[in-house]
Amino acid sequence: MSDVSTAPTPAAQATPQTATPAVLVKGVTKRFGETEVLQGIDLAVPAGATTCLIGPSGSGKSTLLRCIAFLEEATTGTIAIHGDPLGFAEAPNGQRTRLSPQNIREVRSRIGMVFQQFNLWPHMTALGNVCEALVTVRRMKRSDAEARGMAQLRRVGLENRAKHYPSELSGGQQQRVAIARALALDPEILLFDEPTASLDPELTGEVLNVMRDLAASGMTLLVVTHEIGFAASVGQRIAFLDHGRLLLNGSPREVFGEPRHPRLAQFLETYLDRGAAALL
Amino acid sequence: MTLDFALMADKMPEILSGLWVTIWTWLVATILGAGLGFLVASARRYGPAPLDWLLKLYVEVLRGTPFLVQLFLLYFGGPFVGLRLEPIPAGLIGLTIYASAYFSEIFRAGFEAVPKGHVEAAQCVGLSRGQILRRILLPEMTMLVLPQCVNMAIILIKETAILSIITVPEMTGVISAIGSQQYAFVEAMFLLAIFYWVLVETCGYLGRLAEARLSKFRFAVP
Amino acid sequence: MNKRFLMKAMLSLALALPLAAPVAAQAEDALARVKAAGAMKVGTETAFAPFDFIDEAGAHAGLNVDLFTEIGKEMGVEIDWVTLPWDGVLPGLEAGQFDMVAGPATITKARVERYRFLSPIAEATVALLKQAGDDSIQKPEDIAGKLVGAGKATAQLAQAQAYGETLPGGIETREYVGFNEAYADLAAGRIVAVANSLPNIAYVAQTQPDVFAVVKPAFGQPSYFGYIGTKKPEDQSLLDAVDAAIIKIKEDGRMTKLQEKWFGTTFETPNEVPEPKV
Amino acid sequence: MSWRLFELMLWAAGYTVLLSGISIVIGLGLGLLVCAAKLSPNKALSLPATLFISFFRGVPLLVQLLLIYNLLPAVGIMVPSVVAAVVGLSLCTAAYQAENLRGGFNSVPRGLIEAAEMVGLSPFQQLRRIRAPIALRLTLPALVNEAILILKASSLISIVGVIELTRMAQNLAASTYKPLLFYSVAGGLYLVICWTVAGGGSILERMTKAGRT
Repeated sequence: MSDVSTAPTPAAQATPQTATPAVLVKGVTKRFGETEVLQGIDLAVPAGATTCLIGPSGSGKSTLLRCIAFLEEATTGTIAIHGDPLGFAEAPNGQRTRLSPQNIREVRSRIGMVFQQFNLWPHMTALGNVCEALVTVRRMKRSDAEARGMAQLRRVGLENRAKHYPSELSGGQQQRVAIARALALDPEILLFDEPTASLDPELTGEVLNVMRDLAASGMTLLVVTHEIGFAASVGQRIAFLDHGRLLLNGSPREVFGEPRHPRLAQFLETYLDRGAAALL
Repeated sequence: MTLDFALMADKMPEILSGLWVTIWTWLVATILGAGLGFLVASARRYGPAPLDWLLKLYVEVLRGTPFLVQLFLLYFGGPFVGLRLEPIPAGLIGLTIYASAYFSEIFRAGFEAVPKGHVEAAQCVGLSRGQILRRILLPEMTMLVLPQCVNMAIILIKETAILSIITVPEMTGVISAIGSQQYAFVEAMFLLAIFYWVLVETCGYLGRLAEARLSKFRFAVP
Repeated sequence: MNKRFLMKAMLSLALALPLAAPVAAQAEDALARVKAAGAMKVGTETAFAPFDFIDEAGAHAGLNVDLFTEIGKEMGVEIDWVTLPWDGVLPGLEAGQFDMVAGPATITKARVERYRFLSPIAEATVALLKQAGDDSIQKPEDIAGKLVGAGKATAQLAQAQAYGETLPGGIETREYVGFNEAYADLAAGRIVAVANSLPNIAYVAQTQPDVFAVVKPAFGQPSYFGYIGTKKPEDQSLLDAVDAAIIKIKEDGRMTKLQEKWFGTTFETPNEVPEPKV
Repeated sequence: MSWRLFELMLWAAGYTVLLSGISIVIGLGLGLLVCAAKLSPNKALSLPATLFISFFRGVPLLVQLLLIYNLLPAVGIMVPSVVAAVVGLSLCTAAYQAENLRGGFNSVPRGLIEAAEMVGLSPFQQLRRIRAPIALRLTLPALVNEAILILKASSLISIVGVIELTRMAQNLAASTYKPLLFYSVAGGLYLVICWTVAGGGSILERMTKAGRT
């Protein structure tokens, strides 16, 4: 768990990427009215590895992911992407200042996000979804964007569905298009928010396979998931959240191995899918 | 009783000109009303809170009073505050403002109906606010609200009949005047009923056609 | 609960239809029917001062109200007023919605062919009303090429249009649901004149001398105002009775008093309906 | 404006509310019938219902009213002004309410009906105990909306000789030469009426929602 204590390295210093965490979460709390969903999270997500965020429903893991993507604003604390602050900059005296929308968009464009509900835009084809940001944000020529989009669709095995609208695709296919959409912008980090939770069991496999390939290719992935089997086999780091606190953070062996933290044991009992037990 | 439509046949040029006035005033008011309604809905969504309250009052007042009264106020009350409009501009402005209130509510619901996740997905790939409005919200909303918009357009076809009361020479005014001249009152009403019925059903048919064409864009429910 | 209500609604509809039907179905003598009911239904519009209008207290007033009160006394019946826009009055009469029409209506050739007129009650010769102080209109011909308003489906409108055709450049006309709207538009300056019968515009100009003025002389053919009934055989007995009452009122001087009250002047009207010139 | 004239306006507003109210209630009953006919598998019932809905939604109320007032007597049905107004408003709103109700019936979840079937409710019992109550509750917002639309549409019934709020304002505007004042007052009274109905509607909705799962 040494990563957690690693001091943030200023981005200006040309340290090797592996030394600077891909995502650094510092003292993040999140309050919705009276309820404190996140109660001071410190987490470093290493670059080039897959980190899985697990925990019971309501533990705050999705909120944490959304704070990292700056879809939610943390009540206190800061987020840095490869050392660059996202949303708020912190002065040495702890004072937070809001960064410009321009800056937020810039830093955020280095993150890709895959949602539980896919969130494909229904009025655009699969290819249209993938190319949208390339054309409107990156100002690429449409033909170049489409070539790149097709490549991404090929990567998720859907080049023959490019002209289909989301309503004409299965859930698994939609989620793979959503992954291609995120990949098209060449993100440094890919965030997954329970990517298979809305899928029928027979469709989760195709999505998990794509994610496995991505993990194997050395991308930085941060995955919120209920698929403990996937987390245990693909995740290189496991972070366990409970009641808004980060209880455990380490390699699968450290986290799942004996002796287990009592809260984790309880969680696994409730949530563990039977097949995964063998993997641990 | 017998109906004699031959009396009406002689007046075809006048009747057609009335029909034309009905159609173009309707089209202009519908398009301008939808545009203004969209502006109102956008301002209420993105503008400051006081503007939202003000526009809410605008919408509720227009939706809570009959079009006829609004038109009377504009046309007959207007000159008392220095606003002297000719019948056709008054009719167009009145109908546009009236329509904008209803359209703004349709669009407001449309904004709400676009899943938040679709906007978040756009934020995540770096689209700006304007781009999100233009590229994501507007097109998605259009297909969500199309049926209600067609409905409103149909209501507006019928509301144009009221413009005859401020002497706009549209179909109701022209045909009922001819009916009075020729003492063919019932024939005139029949003719009007048929004309409006055909207009409304045509509009409804075109709307359904458009909906069918857009249906493949409908939401894929995960 | 809904079902019970539905049953009631259906039952009452089912009952109402056959009950309503015979009223018009049998051609009952109109006078007998009115006497039996003790009331005569008279259709009119309330935007035709000084014959029919809503006074400043919100009550239906005018020469018609007074005159029909007298007629009612003569006949021993009450008067039930049905008021609607003028372009709905004649259709209503033809549909049998009322026993006769007050109005009054200008006696014209076309109307005489279709309706029965009763003894004339006033002059109806058409003249122009202009904005007070509008120097551009000194005589009727000055409306050439200009926009003139009148009530929809009125004889005054027809006469204005016919007169316009005799002027160089013609005139434009605008048709209003009622003369009140035309007066309002004249005051607002959207039109330059309103064509209406002399008694009407004289009254309007007299009540609002700051706003309106009458253009003299009258441009229209001399014509008269009369009340209207249908030519249906079953209606004639009633119309005869009303006609007799009107003539009696004229002869015993009550009419002169009413004219004095509402027009500020009196005019001779023939007892018989004269041959219309328009 | 004197108190006497304001009283007249209030009286006319009351008349507007009365006639609209009666029309809404009759229209709801008639709408239920038309809706039932439209949903019937029997073409002899559903086709006339479709035509009814299409006609009364496709023709301006102004024209409908004049047809009723001037045409029905010609075929031997006497309709006094008030009756013509109420019949016109009722038929018009019945067409709209039938469509609203149809929407309500169609959005009763299939599963609820299947569940009723499984516990042995007869088709009529299903209608009475399950489908109708749920459909009516689903239709309530549309019904409130429709009530407001009819209140406003009633501004047209003066065309058949009924003096309601708008006509009263028109009369008084002409006799006092103060159109701005009287049309504003009429508008204000319509607002009070419509907002009251809308407020009452949302209270009613909240009350019925409490019984919802």
